[in-house]
Amino acid sequence: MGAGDSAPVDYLLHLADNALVLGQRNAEWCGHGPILEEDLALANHALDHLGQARLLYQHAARCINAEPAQAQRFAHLQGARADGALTEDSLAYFRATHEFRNFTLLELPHHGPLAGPARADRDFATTTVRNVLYAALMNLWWERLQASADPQLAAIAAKSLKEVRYHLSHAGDWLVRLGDGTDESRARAQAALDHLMPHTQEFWTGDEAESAAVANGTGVALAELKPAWDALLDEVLAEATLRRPADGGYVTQGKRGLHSEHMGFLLAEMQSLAREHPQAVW
Amino acid sequence: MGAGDSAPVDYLLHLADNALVLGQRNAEWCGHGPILEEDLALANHALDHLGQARLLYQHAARCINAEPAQAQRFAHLQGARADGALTEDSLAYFRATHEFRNFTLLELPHHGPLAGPARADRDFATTTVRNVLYAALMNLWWERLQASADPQLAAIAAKSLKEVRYHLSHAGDWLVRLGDGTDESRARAQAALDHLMPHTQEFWTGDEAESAAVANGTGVALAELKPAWDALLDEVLAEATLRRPADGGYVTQGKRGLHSEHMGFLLAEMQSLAREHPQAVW
Amino acid sequence: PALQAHFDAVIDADGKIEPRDWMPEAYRKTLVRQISQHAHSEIVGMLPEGNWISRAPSLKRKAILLAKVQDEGGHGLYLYSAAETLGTSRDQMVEALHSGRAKYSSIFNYPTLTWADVGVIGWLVDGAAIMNQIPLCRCSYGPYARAMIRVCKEESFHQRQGYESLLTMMQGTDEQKAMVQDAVNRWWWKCLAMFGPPDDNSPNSVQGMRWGIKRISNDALRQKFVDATVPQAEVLGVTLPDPELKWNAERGQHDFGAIDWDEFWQVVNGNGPCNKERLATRVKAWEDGAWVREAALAHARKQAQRTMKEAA
Amino acid sequence: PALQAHFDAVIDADGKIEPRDWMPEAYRKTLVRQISQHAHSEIVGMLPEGNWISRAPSLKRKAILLAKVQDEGGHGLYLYSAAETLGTSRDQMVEALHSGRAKYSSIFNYPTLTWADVGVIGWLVDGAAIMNQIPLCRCSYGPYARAMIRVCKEESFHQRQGYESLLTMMQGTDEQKAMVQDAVNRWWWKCLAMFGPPDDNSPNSVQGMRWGIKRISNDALRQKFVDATVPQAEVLGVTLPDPELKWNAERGQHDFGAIDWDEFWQVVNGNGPCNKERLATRVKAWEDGAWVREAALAHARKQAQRTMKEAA
Repeated sequence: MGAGDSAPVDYLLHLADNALVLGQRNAEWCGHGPILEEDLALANHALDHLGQARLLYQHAARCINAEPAQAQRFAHLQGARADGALTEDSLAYFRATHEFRNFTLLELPHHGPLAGPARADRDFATTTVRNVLYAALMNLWWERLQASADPQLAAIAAKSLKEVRYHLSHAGDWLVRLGDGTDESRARAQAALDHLMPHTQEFWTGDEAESAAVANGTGVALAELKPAWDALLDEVLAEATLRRPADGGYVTQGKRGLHSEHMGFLLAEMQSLAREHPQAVW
Repeated sequence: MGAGDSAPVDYLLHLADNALVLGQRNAEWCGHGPILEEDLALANHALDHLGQARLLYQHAARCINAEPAQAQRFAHLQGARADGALTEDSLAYFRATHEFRNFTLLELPHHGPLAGPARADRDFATTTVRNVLYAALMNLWWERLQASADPQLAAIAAKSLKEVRYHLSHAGDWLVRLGDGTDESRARAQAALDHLMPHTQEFWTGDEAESAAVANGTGVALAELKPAWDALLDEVLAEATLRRPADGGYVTQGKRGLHSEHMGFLLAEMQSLAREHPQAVW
Repeated sequence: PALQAHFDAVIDADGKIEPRDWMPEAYRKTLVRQISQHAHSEIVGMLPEGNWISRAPSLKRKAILLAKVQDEGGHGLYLYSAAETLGTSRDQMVEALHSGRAKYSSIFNYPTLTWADVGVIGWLVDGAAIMNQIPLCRCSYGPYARAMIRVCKEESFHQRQGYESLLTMMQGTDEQKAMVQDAVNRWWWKCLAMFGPPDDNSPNSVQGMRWGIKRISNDALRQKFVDATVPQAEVLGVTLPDPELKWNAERGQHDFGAIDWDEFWQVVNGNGPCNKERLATRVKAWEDGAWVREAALAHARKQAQRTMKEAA
Repeated sequence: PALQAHFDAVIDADGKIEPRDWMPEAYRKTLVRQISQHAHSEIVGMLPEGNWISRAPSLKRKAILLAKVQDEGGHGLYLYSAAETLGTSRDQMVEALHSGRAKYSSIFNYPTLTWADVGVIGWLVDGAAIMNQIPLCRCSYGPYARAMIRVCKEESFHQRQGYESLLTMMQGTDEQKAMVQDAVNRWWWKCLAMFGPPDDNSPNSVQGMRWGIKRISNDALRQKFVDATVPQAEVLGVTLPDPELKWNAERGQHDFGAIDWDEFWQVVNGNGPCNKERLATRVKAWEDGAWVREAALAHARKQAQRTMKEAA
């Protein structure tokens, strides 16, 4: 456990992909929000996540470029290289769906369960519940990562923790307004919670990237954070007068590259222009 | 006017792009239709349009490959070539938004006017009205193109005419059911008609491709078809007890490559996989 | 009793029971359940494949896929019609599906993650379905048997097209080959489970066989499928993800590994990756389409009244 | 009369009128209309640029664009607040926009067809807006002037970023260069029209100048904009699509061609490419969000009642 070891590339990509994908989803509200102030708040959250993603991808790119085995592993990503080296954009715009390591929770559209090509209105309750579930996790995770043996990751964690404290309080306040607002808002919030909660099981399942990060002191076993996350969640759900759904159901595996049908569509849109001009600099 | 002249490439692309884009839109209902039989009918229409598009693109590709100036013009389309020659897929999957020559009417999502990234349910009335407006045109247009000096185009016209007669009668029957059904269905049909009718002004404006086609006997000046189209439309609208909107408003220019904000998203999705593997054969 | 005897005689003679014939209530109920669930499977099955219509990577493949999905919808129609001959209605069957009382083939509770999944579904899922359905062409209930004959013909065509699509990819780029192998890895075991639990765990099968509805046991069909598919995989150049899969000269069949029945039952019982999404999508299509169906009804009534007025 | 004299004196001395000051009703009404329409422009203006957030071709550009659109929303907020000091409410202003009574800058009635449009909007649309707005920093109405100072600072930053994005593209691939030139061709004339009709066609301008709201004439601003932009275009390497554009040494300014005012008025009056789409999108966001606003209200009331109960 050498001080200054980098976190495993896949661990960094997991963190980065989480931030990018949720940022992409939250940014979709821009110009379409229920209240102008909330349009701006969601844009702000999206910017924070995008900023986190950029720092993490840049760090991951440096690690990949510096290690021949990793460079070989990502040699097929030819787009957006700078003097032959991988960049943040190579990772964000030129990986395929199965190479993304975000939690499935974060890629879902802003509505209840539907197949990939279905079309429906965006639902603010879904957005709010998701943001609470994830921000609660990140509060605990970034907090621990401040002590990462990877100094870049520790620095990113310190910056991100400040941001995500605000995300949690803002989204939590909204969850309380919705849960303890009108009958309609409570019904929507409860439905969103029932839909999204099973997707949080994936937080706790661990995987090879997490084990490798724990092993070299750069990462955290998320299962250790579950009791505190449960406590955070129970507190806000109680205030929101919402019922916590029972555990169970399918455990998603987005962090292993096994996504929902929605991820392909998200990336098709996000990557479309960059892939149309793979050698261009923007 | 030599017998056997090919229609101008841009004229063929206009016809092909119309068919492809409308086929793409109609196919979106697959699995989501209001009645199983209608799911299948729309899939059938989409297949017909896709078939027409393929024949037209294949013909256009042959014309382009055979003429050095055209080959140069499309030299930047490197994807899906076969032994260096342009194919139907090069044209469908590797052109950019501004290179598509379809009427703007056909690229619109299945709902009322909204900006590109907005999300809303699909509306069957919008689909039905659009299909009537376009099928009425194609009945008249394919009928005239049977006499095209371009023998391939004439053959495609003969085949397509049979298909589009059925499209018009099927969509027309539905428009009557919706217009003369319930108050809700009439309101939706009228709203769709009010939204889409101005997009038909583009049918009659003529352009360089049409003029060149008329000049060498391969094409038709659509403005000549307007009285018959008006008659067809007035007949079905009367039976549907719908009010024909007054003329006027912005005249779209999709056939000149100036599209709505929706076209970019349609193509991003449609072309995503092919562009991810530009040299692959499928 | 005389009716029962006649019924039994027809069954024993491998004859056909037709809609106007007497049949035991249990036979009718079983068939309504089986045929309607078969229909539901075709309809729900349009979704995982329909997921790739808009992104098909060539116009030829887009057309093939669209035609396939359209055929599946058509199969649903035949089957709903066949079930209606037994005294149920489309609305009742759809309501049973949407409420969760009726099931559909659990293979459609998995997501199609890549374009190669479409080809693999054609090759393996349709392949397994055909193997299940060919015996049904000799099913004792006439309308079902005749529907099955039509369905099998079209599905054989689909299977060949799916396989051909994979063959093309396996002769293509490294990414295409990897995509196919990855799809095979994800779908193989799920397709083996399509034949249902092992014979010693399938109580319904016995009665099904007594009635001439089920002709061949689950395990026997599964074995046939494996034996037919292994050489196809070799031609393709893909590895089936089973280290225990090998030819057993003594048996004259392939040995293969153990299926994860826990996972299978979890998914059948609602805990698969796409169960909620599939059903919610069908429910939404139905609910969103209510105004359309109401309009058609309202218009038909108006037309009927006009006709009566004119006749008067 | 004494109040009017005091008001006139402040205006003549280039002083500030504040919310608590007396003002002619016509002055108040004009400002409510102008400030609220300025706010509406910022909000509606989020849509053409927001169209490209999800597809921005690099993470850096995505962040820049998202921040820009967020700033524009923020400008809308400042301006709605400034307008509210004149006795109107956000709900009233939004209702006026949604019903079509209030307008927004017609430049946002055009579609953003390519990524280069985003950079061109930053360079030319924001550039024109800044030219219009800098004089407003000296507007006689205090809250509006102060809002304008904040807005101009941020918009100068946006303009530089848009221009920098174009500079990068113009040093890039042939496709990028063509994309930029095409965007310039489509937007140039529309940006010139942003300054409004020629002075001899602008009756409102006279009163606006008398009240210290409008400081410089439409034509003068337009000329300044052309003169500032021509060298910027040269640095970029794009051709402004006006064959009559040339330096006039005698005037010490650029001559330029005739604007198509018919097209401008058509679009202002509702017949542009995106008028219906822009407004419908804002109306939908408002209507779809009603349940959210109601929930916030309901919760606030519940909290207030709890607080009162606890105090009791």
